[in-house]
Amino acid sequence: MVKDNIKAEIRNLNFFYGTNHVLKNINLSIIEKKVTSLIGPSGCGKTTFLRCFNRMHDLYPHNRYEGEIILLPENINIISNQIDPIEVRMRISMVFQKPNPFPKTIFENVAYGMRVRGVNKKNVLSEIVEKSLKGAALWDEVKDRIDKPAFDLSGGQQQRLCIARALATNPEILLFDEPTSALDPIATSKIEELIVELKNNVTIIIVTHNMQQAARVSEYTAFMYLGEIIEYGKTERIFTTPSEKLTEDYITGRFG
Amino acid sequence: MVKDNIKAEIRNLNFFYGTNHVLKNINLSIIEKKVTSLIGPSGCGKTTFLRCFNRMHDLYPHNRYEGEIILLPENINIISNQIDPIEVRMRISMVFQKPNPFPKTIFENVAYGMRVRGVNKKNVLSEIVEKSLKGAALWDEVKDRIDKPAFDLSGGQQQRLCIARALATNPEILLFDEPTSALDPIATSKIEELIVELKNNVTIIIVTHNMQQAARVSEYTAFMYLGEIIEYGKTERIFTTPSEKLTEDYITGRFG
Amino acid sequence: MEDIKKRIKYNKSWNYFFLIIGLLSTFVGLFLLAVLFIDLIMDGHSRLTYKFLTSFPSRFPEKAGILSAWVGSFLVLLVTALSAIPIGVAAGIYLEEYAKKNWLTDIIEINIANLAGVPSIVYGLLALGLFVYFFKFGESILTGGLTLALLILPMVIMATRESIRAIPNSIREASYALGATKWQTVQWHIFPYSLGGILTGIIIGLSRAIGETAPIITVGALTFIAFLPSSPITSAFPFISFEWLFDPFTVMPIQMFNWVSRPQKEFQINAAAAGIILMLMTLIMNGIAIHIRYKFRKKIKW
Amino acid sequence: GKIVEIDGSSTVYPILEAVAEEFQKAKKGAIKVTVGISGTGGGFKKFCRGEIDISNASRPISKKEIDACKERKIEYIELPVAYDGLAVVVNPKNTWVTSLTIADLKKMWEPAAAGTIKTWNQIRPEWPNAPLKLFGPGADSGTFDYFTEAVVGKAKSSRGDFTASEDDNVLVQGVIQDKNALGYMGLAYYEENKGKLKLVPIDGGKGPIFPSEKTVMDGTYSPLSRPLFIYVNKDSAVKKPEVKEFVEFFLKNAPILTKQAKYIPLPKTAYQLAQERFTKLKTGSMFIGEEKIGMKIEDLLKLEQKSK
Amino acid sequence: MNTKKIKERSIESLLFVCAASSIFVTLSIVIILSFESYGFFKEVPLFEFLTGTEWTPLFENPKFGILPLIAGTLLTTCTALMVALPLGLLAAIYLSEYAPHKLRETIKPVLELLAAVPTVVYGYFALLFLTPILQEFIIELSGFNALSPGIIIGVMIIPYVSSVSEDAMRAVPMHIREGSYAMGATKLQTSLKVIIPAAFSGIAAAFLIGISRAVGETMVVAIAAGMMPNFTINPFEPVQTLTAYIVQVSLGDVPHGSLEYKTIFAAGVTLFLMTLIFNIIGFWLRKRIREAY
Ligand SMILES: Nc1ncnc2c1ncn2[C@@H]1O[C@H](COP(=O)(O)OP(=O)(O)OP(=O)(O)O)[C@@H](O)[C@H]1O
Ligand SMILES: Nc1ncnc2c1ncn2[C@@H]1O[C@H](COP(=O)(O)OP(=O)(O)OP(=O)(O)O)[C@@H](O)[C@H]1O
Ligand SMILES: [Mg+2]
Ligand SMILES: [Mg+2]
Repeated sequence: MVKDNIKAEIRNLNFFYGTNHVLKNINLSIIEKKVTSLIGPSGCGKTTFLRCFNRMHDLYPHNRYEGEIILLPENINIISNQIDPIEVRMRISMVFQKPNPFPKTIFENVAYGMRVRGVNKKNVLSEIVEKSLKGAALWDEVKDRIDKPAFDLSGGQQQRLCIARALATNPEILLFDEPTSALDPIATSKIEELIVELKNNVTIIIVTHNMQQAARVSEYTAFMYLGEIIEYGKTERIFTTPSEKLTEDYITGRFG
Repeated sequence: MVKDNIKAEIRNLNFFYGTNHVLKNINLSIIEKKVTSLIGPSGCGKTTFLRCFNRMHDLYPHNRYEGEIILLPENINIISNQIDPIEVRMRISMVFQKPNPFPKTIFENVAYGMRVRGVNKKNVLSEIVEKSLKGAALWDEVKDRIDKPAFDLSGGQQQRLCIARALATNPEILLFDEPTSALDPIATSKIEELIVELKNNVTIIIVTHNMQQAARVSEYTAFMYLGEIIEYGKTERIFTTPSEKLTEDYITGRFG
Repeated sequence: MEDIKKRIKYNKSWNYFFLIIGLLSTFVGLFLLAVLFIDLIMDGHSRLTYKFLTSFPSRFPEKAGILSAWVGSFLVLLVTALSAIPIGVAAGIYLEEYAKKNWLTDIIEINIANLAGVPSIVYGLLALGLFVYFFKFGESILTGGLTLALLILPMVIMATRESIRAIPNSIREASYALGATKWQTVQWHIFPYSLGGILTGIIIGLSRAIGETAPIITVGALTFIAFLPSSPITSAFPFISFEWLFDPFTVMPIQMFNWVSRPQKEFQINAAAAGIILMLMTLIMNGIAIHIRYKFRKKIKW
Repeated sequence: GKIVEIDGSSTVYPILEAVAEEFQKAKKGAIKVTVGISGTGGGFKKFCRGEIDISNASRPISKKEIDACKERKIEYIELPVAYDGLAVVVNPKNTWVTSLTIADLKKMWEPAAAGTIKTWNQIRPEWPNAPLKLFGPGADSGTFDYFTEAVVGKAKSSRGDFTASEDDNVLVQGVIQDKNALGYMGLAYYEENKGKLKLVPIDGGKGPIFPSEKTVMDGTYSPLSRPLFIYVNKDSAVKKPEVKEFVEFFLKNAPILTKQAKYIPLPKTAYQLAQERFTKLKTGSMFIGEEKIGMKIEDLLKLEQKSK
Repeated sequence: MNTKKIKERSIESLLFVCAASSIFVTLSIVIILSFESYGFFKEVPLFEFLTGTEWTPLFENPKFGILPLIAGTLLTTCTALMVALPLGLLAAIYLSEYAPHKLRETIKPVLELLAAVPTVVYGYFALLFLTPILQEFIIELSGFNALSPGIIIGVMIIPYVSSVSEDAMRAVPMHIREGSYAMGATKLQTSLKVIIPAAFSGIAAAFLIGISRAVGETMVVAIAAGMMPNFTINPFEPVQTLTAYIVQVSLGDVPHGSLEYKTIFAAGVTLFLMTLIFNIIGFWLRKRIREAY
């Protein structure tokens, strides 16, 4: 067994929506090339936490970070003001809860990240698009209609398209915010399989409200409640022998 | 033990959003003064089914009912064209997923149903408002600020206010659509207690995505999938020995 | 990594370049507006006195004032408001809350969208044919007011619809779920909650109407008027008179237009002064509209 | 309330406005006067429909208008009230034009000139080959009618491709802004913009003559000077005392008020004759539906009196 | 129960009548315009009206070719659009994507003031302020011309273009924008590559509203464009638009029933039909964006 490298180290992270203090003093390590899942009741701050990683909060005014998210091995604090959020986003990609393809063709959706990076050569793009779609297990379904609008795909396909889009730029960390909550069981299991495969190459953090899903796909699990990390550890242990009463109440469905 | 009376009998109910056939041939009995819960994965038609009971679908064009929902003991089909939806709604109240108080005072929110019925006497209203707020376990928290805007209440209080509003008109059936999904654990358990108490006086149907909640509050459970009722029975039995594979997969978190 | 950094720099320099272009484009218009206003003030400030507001027009520029013009504008707007608002708001409510989707409501909807884009001068032609010649209202305050009412009717309808649309469906559903009828829901919820937006739309419509010239010219109101319309309150029973509706009138922009076409230079100064007051009126009305929008937005947060 | 309704020529408007203002002041607001600006033609059309009491006109009533009035049985009293001269102006930068003959003007303005006469040197070869830009009042104005009649020989007969405006100030502006412009307008508009326009003397056969109070009054500035009129509805004059009062007030104060309005008053005797005409309720036109270009009003009135 | 129903019914009917009154307005427009212009076309053949290149209806030998007025209208409209479309669109992008919330909320109403300035004021501004300035640069520019009022109309309609385009861009759901930013795109890339294509029909609708306004604008051209029915495509020359012609004749208050009176209705019909087309296309486009999200 390989030694677990740390990919990102969160230190004393606090986050504020204006005066609303939503993340409270979070300390956590994200292990490289593993899946870490975040669980917790609605409104506990999972999405907020996840969006810190690619500085999504910078898009809206009045949001404030405090503390550090150290990206290894470079040892840079990705939420510091000195760091350009665009650079962070180029290295850390995100897949959202609702599939959000652009109103463009399938090809252009996947190629978008490369175009943003100034790559415009058709043959380079074609290659990357094919590779990414294969990586997202979508290639076979769309290879004949790569120039059709992405909106014509089903919900599950759209979500896989968004994954392909994220993969195309070779991110170091991939963030998933409840990626299957809008999908049917078959699409869900496809995406779960995909996540399990992807972790060979990339570090993954996934937010989910489905505890079974967390159990199925992740090696590590963090349980959040009211903006704090209540418990963190190997997924197996969290689900079998939680050390906190709150965690237990939550995973046995006493609330949430 | 008293004999279980049937309060409503659903026969061959089909429902269409335009051409989208969402409810398929539903047959079900709702037992009087018991809690019946509807569970099932997202998009299976739970909300749609619930909203048939008080003809909420009449508010939007192109919606079509087929079949019957017979209200007993009068034996009237509440989804028939002959029946005035307003009459139905006066007898069957609803509490929504997101608390939706009116931007008025707490008092006016609760009094609204009576005002609609033409009751405007201040003392009559006061009495009913107090009774309903007590019934919704909210009286103590708001009695000093009954004339303040309802928007100033917390989410959980707002949801109980909506329950009080529904109670004020003495409905025969009370519909709940994921009433706690936007609330924190404490508010959730308050509302669950309330539901357990309420069933002494009123028939309750509740939609929930939290299976533990269904287990805690309801006597009967129906599992829906893709617009059909897959299994229906005593809650205990559904959760311990489901007879259908799909039900089992769902309640063990294999999907959804 | 270095490549990427270079790329980001390149992308960002374009981004900043565009930021400046966008900023400039936004401010070009505002700059022109400022120039225009300053130009007017430079020309007209010397005539901005109390007397200017309380004098009738005169052939002596220094004695001339805008009394009959602003009273005329006020009365015309009154007629406009009284006729356009009830009909417009009612129509907006009908279309949002009542109308079933069918060909008739479709037609009404397209029709209103079209009316909003019909040039104001065409309304002038309509008024000329309809009010002046068909109903024989003459070139009266009534005709002027109704003409402008036609003009702002679509604006009122659109504002009403838009602000009704902003009310979340959950509020409607809550009301209906308690057994309320449509009218009860409209009366107790839809109308009060959308009032802010409706008022805003109405005031903006009226502020447009006050500056309208073309349709008023078409109905033939270019006149020397050095008196006020008859009083709406009389000393004899029934104390209220509607005679003023049929009185001839002039309005601010027409008075301004009239002065501008005089040979004497001093009248141009009067015209500029009238222009300033006209612009102040529209500014104030727009300010009120913004204020109302702000207040209502603060009061009701969905 | 009592209202005297007046409409018509924008040229005569300043006089009527002055009279209305003073009259209302004298009556302390007991009588209201409205003065519209519909143009001479427009004024007559309303007048002959009986919509107004007085129509003011910068030319005599035309044959068509007489018929229209007859049809509706509207009788009118024609009263001359002042003189006006038409000023022909060019841009001050125009160095070549020193005077114009009526023939020159005709060449520029006749309908046949449309699209063909485009440069100054087409009028006189010694003038530069510069585009000729024409400005004139709109086709519904009395000034237009009078000018076309005096220059081309037939009212409303004009080329169409010139810049027209009902607003004489806009014309002034047009000529000021364009080196190659030529325009015509009421003398008052020239007087107010003296520095910015160049007045052109007109040669009506007796050598170039500048318009001025003197040349207009004594008839030497011909044919571009004209009398201005009001037409009073006889019924109104008889049945509405306020109309009668207004007209009498007008004629009594006309010498001062017309001057204040920058027009040229008629000789004293002419006003007396007009007053007589009004008192006697003498209807019909002295011009029998056509203009007598260049004839002095005084003579006309006298002539008429004699013939009776 | 029954009286309640009757009350509901009668209120609904009353409201319906109010809504239908808009149809009545349109019908009156159509009836009056077509009635009066029917009289016109009885005397003037439609062919001559549509193909004639001379418009001198008030002269001794009247000519009734509408083309010069249409040319004038198109000329001022095109000039206006060349100002309003780029500026309006750029301003919309700036406001929707770049401007901080506070700034946007302040600028938008101020920008709308551009459309609230009385058009008479604009007219004289074009004639007395802008034209002399332009003449400094363009020697061949006439004192009256299509250019200067065109520019002013362009400025005047900026808020129509910018506000509807901005609405359309902001209607693009935030999650689509986030998708782009999450890929490391800048604001400019997001605006150009994602937002504008997504809001395309709304932007087109905004343009159509702008066109319709520019075609219908009256006082500015009546004052500054020269009232000269000139069949030309040169914006430096004086022109007359359909609207300006109507005003010109109205200022002279032509008598009810005469052929001159009917000409303004013939011009009015032409104007109405032109804007009708733009309005209806714009309506469908706006409807499409509303349905898209
Ligand atoms: N833009 C915002 N401004 C202010 N407060 C916010 C904002 N977005 C979220 N919040 C608040 O922050 C808290 C955390 O929200 P967040 O969306 O991170 O929760 P979550 O755990 O993802 O919930 P869910 O499971 O429902 O998605 C909530 O209380 C929410 O109300
Ligand atoms: N207004 C509508 N028009 C057309 N289809 C609709 C409409 N509302 C819902 N649907 C579809 O009907 C199906 C059932 O929807 P419904 O909201 O009843 O599901 P649900 O079981 O309540 O789901 P959830 O747990 O997410 O609330 C879904 O496939 C949905 O897409
Ligand atoms: Mg979330
Ligand atoms: Mg639901």
